[in-house]
Amino acid sequence: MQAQSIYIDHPSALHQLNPLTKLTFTLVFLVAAFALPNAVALIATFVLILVPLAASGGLLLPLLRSAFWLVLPFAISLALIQGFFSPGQTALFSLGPFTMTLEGLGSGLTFAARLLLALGGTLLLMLSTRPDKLMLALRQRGLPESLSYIVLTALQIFPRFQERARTILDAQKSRGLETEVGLLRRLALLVPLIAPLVLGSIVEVEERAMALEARAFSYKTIKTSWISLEDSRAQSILRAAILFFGVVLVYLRLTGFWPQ
Amino acid sequence: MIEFRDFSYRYPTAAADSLSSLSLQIPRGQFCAVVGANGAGKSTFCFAASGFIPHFFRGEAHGSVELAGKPLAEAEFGSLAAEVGIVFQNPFNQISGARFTVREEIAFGLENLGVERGEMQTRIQLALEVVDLVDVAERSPFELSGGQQQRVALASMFAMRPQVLVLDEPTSQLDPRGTREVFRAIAALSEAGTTIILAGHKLEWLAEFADRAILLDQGRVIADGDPDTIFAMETMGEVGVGRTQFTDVAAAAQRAGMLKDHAALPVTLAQAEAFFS
Amino acid sequence: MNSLKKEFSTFTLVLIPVAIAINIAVGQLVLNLKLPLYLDSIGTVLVGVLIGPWAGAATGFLANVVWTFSGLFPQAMAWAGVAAIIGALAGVFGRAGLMKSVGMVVVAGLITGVVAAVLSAPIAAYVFGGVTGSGTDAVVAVFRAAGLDALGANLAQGGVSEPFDKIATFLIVWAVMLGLPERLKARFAAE
Amino acid sequence: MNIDIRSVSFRYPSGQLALDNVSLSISKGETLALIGENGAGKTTLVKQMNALLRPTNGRVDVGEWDVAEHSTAQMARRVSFLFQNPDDQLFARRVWDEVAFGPRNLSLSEPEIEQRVNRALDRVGLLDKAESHPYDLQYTDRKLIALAATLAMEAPILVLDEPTIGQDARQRERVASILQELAAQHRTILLVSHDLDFCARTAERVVVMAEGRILADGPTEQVLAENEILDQAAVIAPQLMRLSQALKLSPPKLRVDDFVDAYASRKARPT
Repeated sequence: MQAQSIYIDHPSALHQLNPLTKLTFTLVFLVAAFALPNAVALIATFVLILVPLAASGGLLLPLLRSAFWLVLPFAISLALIQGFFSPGQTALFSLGPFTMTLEGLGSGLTFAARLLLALGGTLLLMLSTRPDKLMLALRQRGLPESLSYIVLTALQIFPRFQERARTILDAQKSRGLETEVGLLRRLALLVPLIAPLVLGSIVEVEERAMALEARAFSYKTIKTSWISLEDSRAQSILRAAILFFGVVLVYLRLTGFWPQ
Repeated sequence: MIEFRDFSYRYPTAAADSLSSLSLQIPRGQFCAVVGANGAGKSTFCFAASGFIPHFFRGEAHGSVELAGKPLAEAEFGSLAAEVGIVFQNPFNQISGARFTVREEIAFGLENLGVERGEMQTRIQLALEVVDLVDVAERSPFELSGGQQQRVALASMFAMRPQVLVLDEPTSQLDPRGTREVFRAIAALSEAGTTIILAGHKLEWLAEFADRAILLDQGRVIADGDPDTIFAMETMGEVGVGRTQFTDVAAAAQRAGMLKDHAALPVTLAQAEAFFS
Repeated sequence: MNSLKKEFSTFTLVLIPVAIAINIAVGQLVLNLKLPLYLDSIGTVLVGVLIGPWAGAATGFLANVVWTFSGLFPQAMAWAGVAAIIGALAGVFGRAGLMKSVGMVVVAGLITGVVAAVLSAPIAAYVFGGVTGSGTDAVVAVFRAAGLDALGANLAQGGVSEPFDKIATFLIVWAVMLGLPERLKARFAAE
Repeated sequence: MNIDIRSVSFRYPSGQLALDNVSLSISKGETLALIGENGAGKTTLVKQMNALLRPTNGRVDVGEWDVAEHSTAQMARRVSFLFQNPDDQLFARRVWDEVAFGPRNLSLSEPEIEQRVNRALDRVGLLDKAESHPYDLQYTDRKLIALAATLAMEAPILVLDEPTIGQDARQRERVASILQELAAQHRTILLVSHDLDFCARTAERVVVMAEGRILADGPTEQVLAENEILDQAAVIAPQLMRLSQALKLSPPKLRVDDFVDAYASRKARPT
């Protein structure tokens, strides 16, 4: 598979699920991340629902690893900034004029838990779903083919553009361009480095457009699809159930059933 | 059959015609090589033969280019792809990127044409076999070598079953191995009955496979006929296209009075061997 | 709807993924050069200015979808709306003829930067608890220490960095457009 | 200025070993062609010479400079590089400014820059296009602009990566004559190319690479006659080599005039 998507192939029921079903899971995880009241509820949802789901797809380790590295910098910033600067009474320790409070630290860690659940839910979808299949599922629900083309193509060509940016840097250095210079002179480097990338790519757009036309992209007919997606009545019931659960969470939040 | 009828064309910002008063016919099933110096009009010829002029490039066109008696200019652009395919020199630009494996990439054009799945399967398999890519069918086209990518482009076109396949310098970015792979694949498509129009510089390969050669200079056809004859002409050198070294040594030997003047100059290795023996 | 259709010719459709790839590649390059800028919306602004607001908005939005899918930056989805508005603004400024002189280009960049800062701050504050998990959090901390709340601190931080970044972005796009060859200018005029 | 590559190995961060203990000495004034399949390590090797890549093991000297102690920008005074794709470097609005970019980086005086740029543009035949936008010209002309930019550096060593891709006979002829002129000025030229017909007529020495190693190194006529090695490196022998071998012309002749002379003298010889 492509290095530029984080999908991991694995023969599991989770992988086999219709992408819309997994997308629904993700949406509700996102809703839950901001509707649930406290760190305990958030972590419990992560551990009791998200973790088993990931494990069933053989994705537990990759998910935990990615989620950890994504959330860690947030958690550090949140602990420090909220801990020191959010209102609270219970002082833990002081650093100069600033005091870390238990309440501040708690609110920071609650936010970190929200992000953990939200990012974990997003990662679950991406690790278990080929992007083209997700796009196909959305196309079948009316997403224009053109949007799917843009996303999938960009996803596959950008590594090549990164490579090209490196080549341009090499080419200009070989022409005597010094890059280890002061800030202002480094800003001046941007033109010889960015202009070839942009110009060269725009020049190629014409050829890419012709190549796409040659593949009958503008042919007016009902398009067919080579890859197919599994779906079932059971899955659509499941989707409805998860969505209902999401709506309930929002309702409970909005009605103040849970304390803020 | 493709027919140019007194066809001229000028690009929007250009000062001169890129093609002027072209009249010629390319019969169905022919493998036609288009040669000429850079700037002689080869690419423009390719765009005109595939309908991109006037549908994609604006500018000024006179006369007409017809496919099976119908002017391309009057055809609906979106549906032309079903009849004429085109392959360019840079393989990277031709992979749509909208699909993830070679097999799916070939399917992309068929999906757009609305071909149903069973039929797709047959066509893709055949295309993979003809260009010899069965082994990499499930790989990402972006992981392949240039020669393989170019064959993906050929297979993608071939699966769409166009009458005519136009190729604009399809091997100029490739290494010798890639060039050989691609020429063999093109020859296989030609065997399968596709009309081939190929613009390029690699005379040794063209001489081996082409049925006919058209020599362009400054937008005009200055020679048209059997590749062996055209490629050996002195004019080739005069207009900047050059000849194979087989031809060059034979011509030099002849000039030095070593060999009979009336013998036809060789273009390929086999011909040169016979010439000198 | 007509203008929407017109903006999405095959040429535009092909340009957008290329522009998204430019966003990512330039963003990476700037990171490697250790410059205090992001410049990760050059492609978005370029499409907006060259094609129009709808195309610019689509580029910005979808760029963030691609960032998310790539796994490089999954949280990008949260900012997709802001990115779309940046692209749309570029389109509006392009249509209004603001890409004509350095002065006007700077103004366009400045306005875009301010709008981006104002729209980003609530997302940073309410979705991410007022941090980004990167070096700019130090700046946020300074504003928090000065007594601002999460929203205010993020607004202040964005208010400092976004206008600079967007002015630089607009200037680079302007320079690139000035440098377009005649052949391509004719192509874009026709689109 | 000699180039001395001693036991250089190079491993990419991905773990791939691209150069495996390569040693190569190139003397001042030599024209050397580096051939082999894509991925054989040719580009990785030449990038060691101007510090674009630094060896994992081993050492590279250019003249008395240890490359390890210099930046690529500094090396540009000694090694001038032509990249394969001109579109990876062109950014100026005028051909003239594009060619002047390198000399400006060398902090030369304006009159000196002007001389160099005009000379280089004249040499590639584009002086009359000096005011044009590079992208309004054809791809093969842009290749010549990039070549002019390389020439304008006036470095003692030139590395040219595929200078003839897509070019027609007239353009190849021009590049060949430029190489001959540079050779006459005792500049060292490293030609990385798949165009073996071109290498055969311009290079006096050929190095064949495969899988990060040097398979063969020697005089052009000798190396290009080794069919097994060429097969192994997946390259096809130049046309005149194949004809020489078919006619059992020994030693083989790779230039048209030499070939005809050799053939004539063989014919004259009684059998």
